[in-house]
Amino acid sequence: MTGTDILLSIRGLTKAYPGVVANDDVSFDIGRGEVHALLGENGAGKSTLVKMIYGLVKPDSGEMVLNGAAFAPSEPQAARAAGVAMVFQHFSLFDALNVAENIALGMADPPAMRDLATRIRDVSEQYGLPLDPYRTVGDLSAGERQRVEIVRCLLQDPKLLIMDEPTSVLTPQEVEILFATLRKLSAEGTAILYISHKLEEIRALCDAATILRLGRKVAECTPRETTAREMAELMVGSELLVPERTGKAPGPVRLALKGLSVRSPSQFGTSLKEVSFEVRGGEVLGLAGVAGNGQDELLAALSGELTSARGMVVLEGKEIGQLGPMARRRMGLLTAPEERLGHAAAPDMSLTENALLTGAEREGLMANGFLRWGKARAFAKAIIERFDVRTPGTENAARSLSGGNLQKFVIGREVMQRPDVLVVNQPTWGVDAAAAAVIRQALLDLAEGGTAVIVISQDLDELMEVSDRFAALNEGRLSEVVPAQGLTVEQIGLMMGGAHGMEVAHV
Amino acid sequence: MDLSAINPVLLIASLMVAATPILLAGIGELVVERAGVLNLGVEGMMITGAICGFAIAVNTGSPALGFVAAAGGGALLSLLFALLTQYALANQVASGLALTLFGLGLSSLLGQGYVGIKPPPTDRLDIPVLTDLPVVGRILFGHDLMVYFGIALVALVWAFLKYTRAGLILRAVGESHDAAHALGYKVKRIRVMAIMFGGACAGLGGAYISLVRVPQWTEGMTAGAGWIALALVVFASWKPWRVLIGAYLFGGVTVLQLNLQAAGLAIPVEYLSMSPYLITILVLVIMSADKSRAPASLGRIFHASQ
Amino acid sequence: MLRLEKRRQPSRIWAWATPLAAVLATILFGGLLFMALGKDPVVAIRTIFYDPLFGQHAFFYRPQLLVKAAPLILIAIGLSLGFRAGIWNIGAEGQYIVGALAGAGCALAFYPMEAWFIFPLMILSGALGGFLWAMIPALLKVRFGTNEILVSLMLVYVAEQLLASMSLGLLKNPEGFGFPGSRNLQQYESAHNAELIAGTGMHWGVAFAFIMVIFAYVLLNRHILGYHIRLTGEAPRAARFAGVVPARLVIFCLGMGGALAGLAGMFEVAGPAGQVSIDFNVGYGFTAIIVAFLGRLHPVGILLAGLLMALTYIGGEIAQSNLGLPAAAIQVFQGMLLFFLLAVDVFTNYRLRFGRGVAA
Amino acid sequence: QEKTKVGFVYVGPIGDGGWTHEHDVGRRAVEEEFGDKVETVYVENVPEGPDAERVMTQMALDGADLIFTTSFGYMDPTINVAKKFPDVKFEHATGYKTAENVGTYSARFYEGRAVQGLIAGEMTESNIIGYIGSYPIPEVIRGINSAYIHAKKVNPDVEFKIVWAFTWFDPAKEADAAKVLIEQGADVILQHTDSTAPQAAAEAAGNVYTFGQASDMAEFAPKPRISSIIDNWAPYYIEQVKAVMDGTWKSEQTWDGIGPGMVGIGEITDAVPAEVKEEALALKDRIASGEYHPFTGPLKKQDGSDWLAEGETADDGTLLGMNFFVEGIEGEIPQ
Ligand SMILES: Nc1ncnc2c1ncn2[C@@H]1O[C@H](COP(=O)(O)OP(=O)(O)OP(=O)(O)O)[C@@H](O)[C@H]1O
Ligand SMILES: Nc1ncnc2c1ncn2[C@@H]1O[C@H](COP(=O)(O)OP(=O)(O)OP(=O)(O)O)[C@@H](O)[C@H]1O
Ligand SMILES: [Mg+2]
Ligand SMILES: [Mg+2]
Repeated sequence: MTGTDILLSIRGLTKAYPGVVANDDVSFDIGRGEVHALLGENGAGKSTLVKMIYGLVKPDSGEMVLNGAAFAPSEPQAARAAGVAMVFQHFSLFDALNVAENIALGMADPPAMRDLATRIRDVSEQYGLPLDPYRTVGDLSAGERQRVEIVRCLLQDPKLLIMDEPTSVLTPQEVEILFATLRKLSAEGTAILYISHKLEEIRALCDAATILRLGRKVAECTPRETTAREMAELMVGSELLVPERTGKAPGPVRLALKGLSVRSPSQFGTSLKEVSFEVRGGEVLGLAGVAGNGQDELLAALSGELTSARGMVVLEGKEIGQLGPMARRRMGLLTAPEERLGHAAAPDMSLTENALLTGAEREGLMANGFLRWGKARAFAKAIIERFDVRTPGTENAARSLSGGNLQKFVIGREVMQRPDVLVVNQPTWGVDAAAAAVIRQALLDLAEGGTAVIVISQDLDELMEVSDRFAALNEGRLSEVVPAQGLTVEQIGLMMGGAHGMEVAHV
Repeated sequence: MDLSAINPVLLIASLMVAATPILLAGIGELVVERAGVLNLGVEGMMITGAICGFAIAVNTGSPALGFVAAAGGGALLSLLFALLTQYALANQVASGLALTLFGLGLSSLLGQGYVGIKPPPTDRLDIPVLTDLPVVGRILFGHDLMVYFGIALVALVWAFLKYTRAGLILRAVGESHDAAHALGYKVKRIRVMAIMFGGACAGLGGAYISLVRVPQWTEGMTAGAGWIALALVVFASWKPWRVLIGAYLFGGVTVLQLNLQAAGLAIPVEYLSMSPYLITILVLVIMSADKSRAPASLGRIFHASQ
Repeated sequence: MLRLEKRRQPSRIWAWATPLAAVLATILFGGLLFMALGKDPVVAIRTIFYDPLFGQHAFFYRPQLLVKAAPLILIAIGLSLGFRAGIWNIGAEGQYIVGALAGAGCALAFYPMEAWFIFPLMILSGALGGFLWAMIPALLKVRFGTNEILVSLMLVYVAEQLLASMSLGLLKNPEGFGFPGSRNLQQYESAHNAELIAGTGMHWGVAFAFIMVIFAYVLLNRHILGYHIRLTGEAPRAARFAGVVPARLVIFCLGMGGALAGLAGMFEVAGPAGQVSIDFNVGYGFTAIIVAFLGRLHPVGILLAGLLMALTYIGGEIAQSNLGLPAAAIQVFQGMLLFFLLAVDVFTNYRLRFGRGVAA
Repeated sequence: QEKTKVGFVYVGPIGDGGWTHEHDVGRRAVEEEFGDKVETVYVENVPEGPDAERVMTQMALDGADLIFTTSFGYMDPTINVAKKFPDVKFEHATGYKTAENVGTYSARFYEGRAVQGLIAGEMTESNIIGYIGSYPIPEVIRGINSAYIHAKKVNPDVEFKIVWAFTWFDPAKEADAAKVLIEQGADVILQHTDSTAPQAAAEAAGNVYTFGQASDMAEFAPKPRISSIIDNWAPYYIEQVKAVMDGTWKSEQTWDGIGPGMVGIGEITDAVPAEVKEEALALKDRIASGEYHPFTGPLKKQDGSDWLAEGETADDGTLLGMNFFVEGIEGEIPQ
């Protein structure tokens, strides 16, 4: 591309955090109207890089040129004024505020509320992303929340739109609609910097890609001309392992849900409606669904954090709906929630203490209520060794571990307690390929040993890889449970509830 | 017993006065809490405001200047809390309690030369025709300016939170400081300003006690009003107009129980004296059925990792 | 530019150094305050910190330190369990009053009978009184989600009215010439919480305070319940996942806080104070909150903080009478101590960095 | 010769503008009187109970010769400490327990209340007199009875409305109480709480009269404050210190009134008609001279039973423990 085609030029950006260099001398160019992918493993430095472009983080060194002029935004307002808009990976919506207010907060100089509401309606329909400006954001589905973020950006007529992992929470149909919107924008001349772990999507959408590893730029490629596997290997720097499994006849029914209905305890949660399934020993049941369709509630109802009527949950023939987590654990039903810090583990407590969190009873880490610290430490140590958790020792705080390592610890803690039934939610969320393979292998091994495993995940590839049978959650209801073999993405998409009211969208 | 001795018009007029200190402090604390900060130091800021206002009013002869000084004193003291909680990331509950302890001590140190002095009188509003209206004239138009200022402040805070961009930002900070930070808002700066506004309001409330309601300076004269102001905010489910209702309700019960005593009602005095607190508890229980939540970030410590 | 950076692990060194640093800073700024009030700062600080421990009359003050610190420690230990779990009982003052009323009431019901079982019964009823008073906010919180900070606080005012009414009515000394206040339990042998060894200040309340320090230490560090308390405070969702029932924990923590505050009240009324009177309560319930934080919610820390607080009270009184320092100055001094402790605590979890600023 | 060291233990802050403040005025009078020959020390805000005992012990240890303990609740602590320091003299205010080295002192405020009652009865137009009580203890009840008897004497139609504040100290509450009484028709307010809040409320209301309590509260003269009862401890303190210096101190139970000057009647202002003023001063003089006792029969109790026969005067024992209203007062004493 020629000089005048370049919108943003990044030159030698470096940003160090204590102990890590998040970005090390990164340089690349983004052209006008180009859809540019930024790829890399977890922690490779993608988010850090875009935060620097958006003015949230100041680079230690390096420079940027936007439209031929030096560009060094000191704060997001400055970046927005220069035509940069961003959709965040986490945290940027306010649940208790309505759509219009959320959008106004992301604009430098918003018009009066009534005008803004009109514009929101106009723009959102123009791009096929209908939104009611007066609805409270907390009540919206994940896909709708995503729309709020995008409309917020569109209203500012951005020259560069940054999207940090926008599709991790969408159904395949929603992804299609999003892509149509982005192509339209790109055709109008807006450049898009697009971060995602879903390589097939990248291949379908992007014109160019920059690949980061450990903060350094390691390669550039044209996604349409590169295979997903090649891109993955560029990211990881080595070959990928694929988990193995041996087929085995399923055993007896271990866990059955019979018309499980529970109210969500949180104001913006999704209640479960008449969920029923059976799962047998030795089998892996995969449950798909877009975030916010009742996954958290289902896990809570299984772990015992949410109790239900007695007969709604049946473990090995015993009715346990009314029992709490400790009793269920004692009976062999173990769970691992999605959120690692704060739910599956206490961030400021040591790994030993976190080993106690669920292991106290089954592992005999206490006697008459008195804790046996020695045994607890030994248990934590065993998890660390068996699952190759990278940490200096058992006395380190959970929050000092990287996401992937903590996830290995959390899954390992449950796996090592030899459960009869194990339920995991998003077992490899935010985890890099190598660690993910370890975790998946552990789940398959467990099933091999006769445990019934339920994997709740939004990652369809993962579910296809591990499941024997498959179902999807949609607004708190479960679809039919079908064999996983031979399902197509379209079929799965329909099971996940189609396009979530997207039928009104016409692009 | 002679209940006919209780004149409802006068009752309402005097409850408006009794409610004004907690109303002022309460509406200030509401803004603080809407920004996501829990400041339990209201009592300390009120009493500091009471002495600052009193001292300046006495020295300058101007109650108006006294009120300004009270607001300044309260805000200055709250700045200590702001530094502790926003920059030293200290626990807000403990810092608030420390502020109360410190404020009580500081005010009695400052007030040593002001015992037994009469402050300059604060003028009452006297609108020729309105104040002379039958019945409502006394209730509505016979008070000093601060009573109306309190009501106006409630209206202002309500309008500010509902209609202005700054109010929106303040609410956003209280809902999710991480998201607000990601959008580029200066969470700490906004919170410090909210805390200082709360301090100023508490100071005004304190000065209303020392300059109008009592009026004199004595150590510890706020006698728990700050805690009531805190209760008001929860009572009001963080909604401005409900603070007004709550303040009038509490003021009303306080005044009514004295009225009933004076009228010779045959309920033991100690139960009457307890009644404002028991009724507050009762109302808190009733209000907890209202699930409109506290600001989601209330009391949480914000530290931007950069 | 200065900025804070979160440590990966809380610093063990700073955890111990911060209280010391806070005390030193308080001494420094307190000295400046005393100087501003026209007193010799060195003498003032020595009077407050040194004289009660090592001065001419230390033989008298040292036992007094125990007497003054015991209720503070006892209440603070109870409160700290709740604070650790994020349950904010700030109405210990009311629970203290009700415990004292229950304990004294129990004793006076038996008066003038002398029997060995009266004192144990008083201990039980004192604990029960405080426990039941604390159950009001606990049950309201569990049942209706009512804010326990406010309910427990409002109940302090109610308890004060109850105290006044009891001293003027039901518990009034019939031989007291109509003056308010109960009989003096110091003169009722079976009910008297006397010194266990004369001249040491050790009474049952002090003994209980020490026992509770050990109890709390074992509970928090060796028992699953204590682990659940800590877990709830650090990560409430993780606690529910672990199997903690929040309602039960609320009841345990508030109940424990109430019972210990009630016990403190009972030991006080039967011992050092001797009688129920209108102004029986002297703010131990509130000061204990400060002691709990000063001791960083750790049982041993609370023990030390309680003694330190008692020292500032006793030393403060000596400074008042010998140097003419106003009581308010001592209060400001105590406030400073807490401020500094809270302020320097940040270094346990964060590291101060000098260097280029980042967009905040 | 060494200085005589005198200690004062105060229950409130010296800045309370009332009870403790007046004792501190007495302390300063002692310093003024004896100059270099005395050293006075005080500790304020000392809670009743063990803290008081510790403070007294500390003063004794530090060489005090005489200690004034200025609150009823200090009674048992004073006796306890006195036992340990037989050479130190103690003076306990308002109590009834004495010892070899413990004397008591108290003021017959009810004498002043009689004068107040008379003026109040004459001044009221609505015939409703408001009374703000603190706690229902003998001292306060005595005051109410005395005031009522003398108001009734000059104005048979008079009625008392009593509000119990249940606090010694809460200016805002006192202000509210005064306002309520005024709203319910009272045009004279008597108070047994120490702040000037009721005075200010009366001033704001207009045609309402009040009396200074504990201190003169002259800043509200000539109206609404038309007179006052003043705690005047200075002469007594000076006298006792002198006795200790001279070695003539003896344990005594002093209960002094207007005569010896422990109870002062503040200036009766010109808002009071001359003949009423004259009448009041005459009553004061008769009480001061001992010619007249405010509780002189015939008097009945509230329930109608006989108390004092014609010409009979109340004995000090009954007065000290008074727990009943006299006939004519409405309402019950909270129990
Ligand atoms: N505020 C911070 N303080 C310290 N380290 C940080 C901070 N933010 C990021 N890092 C570190 O910088 C590195 C890059 O992080 P970044 O968030 O940019 O990764 P990423 O590529 O976006 O990963 P992911 O795919 O998980 O989103 C990581 O090692 C991370 O731990
Ligand atoms: N607050 C912190 N202070 C210092 N170092 C940290 C902090 N948080 C994380 N780290 C370190 O930064 C590194 C990267 O952390 P991060 O959580 O981003 O891991 P990651 O690179 O995404 O790894 P994974 O792929 O296992 O998720 C880890 O080595 C971790 O120990
Ligand atoms: Mg990561
Ligand atoms: Mg990222």
